[in-house]
Amino acid sequence: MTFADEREQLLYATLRIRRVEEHIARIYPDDCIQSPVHLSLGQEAVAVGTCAPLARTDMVFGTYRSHAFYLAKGGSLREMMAELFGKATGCAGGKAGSMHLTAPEVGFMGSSAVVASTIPNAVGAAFAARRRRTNAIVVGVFGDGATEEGVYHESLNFAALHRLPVLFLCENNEFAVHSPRSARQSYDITEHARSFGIAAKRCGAGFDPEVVRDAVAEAVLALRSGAGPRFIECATYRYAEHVGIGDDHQIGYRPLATCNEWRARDPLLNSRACLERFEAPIAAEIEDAVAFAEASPWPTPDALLRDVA
Amino acid sequence: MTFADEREQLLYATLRIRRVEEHIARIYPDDCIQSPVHLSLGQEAVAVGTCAPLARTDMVFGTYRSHAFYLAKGGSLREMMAELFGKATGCAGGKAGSMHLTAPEVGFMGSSAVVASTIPNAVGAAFAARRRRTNAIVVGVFGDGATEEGVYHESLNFAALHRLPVLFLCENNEFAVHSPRSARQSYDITEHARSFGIAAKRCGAGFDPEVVRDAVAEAVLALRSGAGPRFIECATYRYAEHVGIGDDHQIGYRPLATCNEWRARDPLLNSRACLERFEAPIAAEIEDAVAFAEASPWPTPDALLRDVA
Amino acid sequence: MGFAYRIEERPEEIITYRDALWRTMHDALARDPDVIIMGQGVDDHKGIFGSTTGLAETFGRERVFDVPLAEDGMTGVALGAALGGLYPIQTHIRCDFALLAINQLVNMVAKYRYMFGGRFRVPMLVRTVIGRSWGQGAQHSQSPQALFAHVPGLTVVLPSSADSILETYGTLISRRQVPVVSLEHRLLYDVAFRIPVPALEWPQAPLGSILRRRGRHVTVVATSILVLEALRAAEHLSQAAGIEVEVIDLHCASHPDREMILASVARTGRLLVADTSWCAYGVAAEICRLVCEHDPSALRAPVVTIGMAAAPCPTAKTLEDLYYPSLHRLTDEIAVLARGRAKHGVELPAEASMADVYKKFKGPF
Amino acid sequence: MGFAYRIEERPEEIITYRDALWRTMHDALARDPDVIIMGQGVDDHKGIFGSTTGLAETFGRERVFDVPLAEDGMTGVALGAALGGLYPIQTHIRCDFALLAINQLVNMVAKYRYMFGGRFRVPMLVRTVIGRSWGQGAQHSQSPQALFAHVPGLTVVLPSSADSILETYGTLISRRQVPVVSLEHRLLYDVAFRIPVPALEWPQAPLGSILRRRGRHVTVVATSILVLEALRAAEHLSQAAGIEVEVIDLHCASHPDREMILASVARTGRLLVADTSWCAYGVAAEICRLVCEHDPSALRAPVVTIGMAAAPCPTAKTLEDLYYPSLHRLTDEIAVLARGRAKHGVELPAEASMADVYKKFKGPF
Ligand SMILES: Cc1ncc(C[n+]2csc(CCOP(=O)(O)OP(=O)(O)O)c2C)c(N)n1
Ligand SMILES: Cc1ncc(C[n+]2csc(CCOP(=O)(O)OP(=O)(O)O)c2C)c(N)n1
Ligand SMILES: [Mg+2]
Ligand SMILES: [Mg+2]
Repeated sequence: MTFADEREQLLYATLRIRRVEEHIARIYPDDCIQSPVHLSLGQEAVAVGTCAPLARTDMVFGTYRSHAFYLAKGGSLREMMAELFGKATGCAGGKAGSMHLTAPEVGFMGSSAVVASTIPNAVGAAFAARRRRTNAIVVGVFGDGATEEGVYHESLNFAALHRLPVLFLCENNEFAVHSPRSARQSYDITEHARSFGIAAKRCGAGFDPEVVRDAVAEAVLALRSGAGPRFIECATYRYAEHVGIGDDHQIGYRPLATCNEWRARDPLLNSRACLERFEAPIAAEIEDAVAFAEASPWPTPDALLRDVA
Repeated sequence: MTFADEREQLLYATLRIRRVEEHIARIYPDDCIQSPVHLSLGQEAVAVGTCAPLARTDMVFGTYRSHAFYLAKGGSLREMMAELFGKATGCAGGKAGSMHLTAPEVGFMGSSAVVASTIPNAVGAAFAARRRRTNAIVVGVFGDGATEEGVYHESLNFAALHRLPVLFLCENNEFAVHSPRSARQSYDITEHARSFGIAAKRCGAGFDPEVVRDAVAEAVLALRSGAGPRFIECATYRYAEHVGIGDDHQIGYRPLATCNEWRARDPLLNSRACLERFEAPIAAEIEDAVAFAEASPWPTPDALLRDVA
Repeated sequence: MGFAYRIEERPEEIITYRDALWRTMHDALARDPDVIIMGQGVDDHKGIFGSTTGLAETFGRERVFDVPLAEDGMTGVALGAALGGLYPIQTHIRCDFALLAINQLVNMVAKYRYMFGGRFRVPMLVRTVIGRSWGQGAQHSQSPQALFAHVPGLTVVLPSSADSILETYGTLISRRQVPVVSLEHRLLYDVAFRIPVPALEWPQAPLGSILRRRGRHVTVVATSILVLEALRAAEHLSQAAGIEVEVIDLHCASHPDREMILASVARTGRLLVADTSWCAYGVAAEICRLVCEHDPSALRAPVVTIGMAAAPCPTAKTLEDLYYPSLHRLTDEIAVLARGRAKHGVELPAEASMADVYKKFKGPF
Repeated sequence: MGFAYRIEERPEEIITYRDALWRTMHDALARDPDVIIMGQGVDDHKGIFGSTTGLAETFGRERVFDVPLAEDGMTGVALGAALGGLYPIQTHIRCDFALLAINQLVNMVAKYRYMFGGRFRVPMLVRTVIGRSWGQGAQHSQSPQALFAHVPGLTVVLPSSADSILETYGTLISRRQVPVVSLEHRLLYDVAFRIPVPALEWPQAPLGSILRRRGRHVTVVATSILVLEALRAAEHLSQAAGIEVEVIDLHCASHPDREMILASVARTGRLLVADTSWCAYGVAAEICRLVCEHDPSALRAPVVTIGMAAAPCPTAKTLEDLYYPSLHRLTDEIAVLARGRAKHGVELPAEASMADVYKKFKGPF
């Protein structure tokens, strides 16, 4: 694929994730994907913008909502689709499903269904990278809700204390399942992070991969120079329901108006025409991945007790 | 006992605790107290100043280092001594030892040997007090080290979110066992607490019960008016080793000079003459408590499986 | 033993596990102003799979409220609230999340009464949900009753029916004595039960075990949803082969009815334990201990234990189906045990019934 | 079975448990630059009861470092560090504090390899200390091996001697394969052992169980410090009454040597399990499961189980002495089991030996 400029390239990557997830939503009712899915629809630009300035050897730790980060970091679409289908060719041999995607070959180190639980892992990987002088940096990705967990506090403190090369990347979509932040948090996320002595900034344009990329690129530079951990709070919006493929604006826990504001700023919706030429290749790639997943074998019974300890 | 003024009364209470712990240290080598002791020597004024403005129905939750708070809140000295001796007449029937003192009849609700673990309990008790309209307020006491635990973060957030009548009282003696704060914390304790939207202040004079009392009294007023949680960081100094009765300045993890600075400001050492008249009654009270403990019976075997569930 | 324990007479009706939960929650709030319900999402439209829906509106958001993602802290808050005179009901939509609260549960809640010489009680109910099936994976599938039941001071129940919910929760909440950890099975929520169940033998307290079916050939001690599986297997084996299975619903992992289990094993000589968790250090092990300490000579054959495979839970359906005990496997194992040989000649049930529920369940989670 | 497993030949010497720990820690750091030791106070003058003293000075504070009070977070950091190529050794001066890290240990560490289809390994060693005696109370006395061993993916060891430390830690650290949780007994630290122990039967791997003594009358499966107690009881019973006790050091709670235990029980027909924790859902239960699933008819008498009383630990010495198993009680129970009657007529040992250590121990904690 050739691109007119970097922005186009970023938008392509964002569109690709959007189309992959839309396709997942389309085929989900067929039960070929037999695991809960937490879609990133609306949040793709955060993943693309974050991963853009990273080297392949840099590491990312994610959450159950990691389709976007897995793909943005360079994880194989075929292996992801096969994983969702529960096939032996999946990125985790069918043991992970949608919630535990992994692609260590490109630095996507794992994702967890227990909120906040990979945050200290990212810090530990940063500790190892520094100690082993690999020059790698690590990104810990988490939602606004994760900041309420005690382990988040413990992780920020340790990272700041040891000036570790870790970027804390908060995808703030203002909700944890159906709970607004006001029902859960007494603090401002960025201000709170600063109280640990961590250089923190807010990025309001989580819909724009370029803006996110710029913010992250600046942080990555600082991280590589050994300046200690960084923090970025990215405002974003989840179009779909928390888990599953539906829309849930009719329920009333969040107003459709807000959604429409975000849609109005979404470059994938605004730049439709410029992105048109990417649709066909993306569709072909998705078709290929689905075909690969469909044709792949199921894990065999011997896998059940393999790799336990 | 009659007092010339409030200050004298506070100093008397502080001296009483000092002498009790000195006595404990004196008899400890005899093995009559068969449990580890974490002395508050040097920190007594924090407990006295904190408890002075509290009503009997107000509640305090403490730590394994709670001789001072137990006594300051009005716990029976006899029952404390008996508890340390492992006797059936102890405040917990001999099951608690020094680390789990309790005196619910005067609002001393419990103390835990797991660092930070009573902090959310204090918050919960404050929730109950508000819900049941008892007008009671609750104090959660903890050391500087406790602020590193995740549950501390969770507790601050919940208390602030619900504007609960709880005072977070941090006894900052700059050490957790032998570790200085600089090896453990990237944040300033008071600033960090403020990031939760909690009104927080520092009290540098943890050696002076009157200064502490004034700081706490102001907070208690605010708490009773329903203004939400308060935070006080009290600077203090532990004269003895972390656990046990010895001095450990010779080891070198903390300089004797600092200790001497604190001693120089310690009113119990400076106002010796004015406090002289209290020595005899205090000594008599201690003697009585020890005699009570000695004369008390051991718990009987049937206590072993009593009160489990 | 042998007499039916009832806190109140109830008319016969058909009610789902979910509705039984909802009714229990509702009635607790209605009866006692000190009851509160706290948990992530308890006040949203999904209301913990329908078990708390609308209660915040009815009883107020001061009593039924959402909490931050802070399992350990919120358990500590619940403990403190209990000390302050409230009866907190805390929810975790997955048992797995209760593991974040092990410090408060094990080091504090379980010990608060004893450690302070009996000067406090901390009555509270921690409701957790076992999240089996539909690709839930390694972290949304655990059933940690053994972790709690190992620790003196915690009462651990696994209600297997609407009846169990109504009786046990009702009594525990109204008596306000002990801290309870309950494991509710997600796949039971949709199951309807006829109540009162014509129970053969009810425990005299909300704790203890429940004799669900009498039989002279094999004793099955089962937990949670496996009680239903065991009853189906028993029905099938009775009709297909005249094998009579005695089914004991363990119900309370921390306080099993030792006498009931031992008496049954003494009669049948054959024991199978079917538990929702891993066998090692689990219910399977604990029941073996009870038998071994009492009279192992009562066993006329080795004990068979059935639980999750000794691994984390994989998501692929092909593996997941092997991972969890199935009706098929349960029936087969009981037949082997009864007949004393692998080639027992008993026709197995079509892979229908509960297994079907598992296969078809896709949420909501 | 039957051949001695050794990673290296070592000259005979007498060494304390503490010194064995220190030497293992030292050698691990010296051999492999990727080994780190992290824990509260590992770099202070007390150095985890002397097991890490001076190592920060020798190997640098980047490799041996103090950590904040943040058990769950630090375990997560260790996991991440392992993924990043280090071999972290994490310490908890009390097992009880590891309960704050159960989420990372159970939901993450135990599952990281399996959950991601074998794409990662997380070799690490979590050292925890069982803090028995001298009024440690309810929260400094637990021995949670069962909580860890219930969960597939964790390897759980309880080294009972200097030899076990040298062999097991040495091998586990140099092989860097699996995450291990170890429970070290505080009261063993001061005990000196002659090594290599003339072991009768060593496991072929650092896991498995160790046959410590042969005997034909009673099989004792013991853990941690109770192995020493069992050996003393065995010695006494042999001399005083000709009762020959076979002592199996369980050693690895997650991977007991099933064959060794079953073969022994098949020979003796009598089994006593002595564990440092509670019996319910504990080692006692698990060993009963192994026997029950294999051949309960091998048991010629009910199994006897000995552990902590079913309560939190009280501090009063009078109660504490009843709370923990004593040499006295152990000897008595074995004699009852061997003779088949309570009035066994065997003289019990003077309440000396290990019990004395317990009584006299007053720290440092
Ligand atoms: C420890 C834990 N508690 C609760 C849950 C249930 N849960 C799953 S996702 C979620 C919301 C998390 O919100 P946030 O961190 O903002 O991420 P988002 O889903 O918005 O991307 C919750 C509460 C969980 N998985 N883990
Ligand atoms: C959760 C937990 N981790 C570690 C310990 C071991 N420990 C006991 S006291 C202590 C120091 C706590 O320091 P701080 O909170 O400042 O209180 P201080 O002793 O200075 O009064 C530590 C680490 C513990 N008891 N609980
Ligand atoms: Mg969110
Ligand atoms: Mg301190």
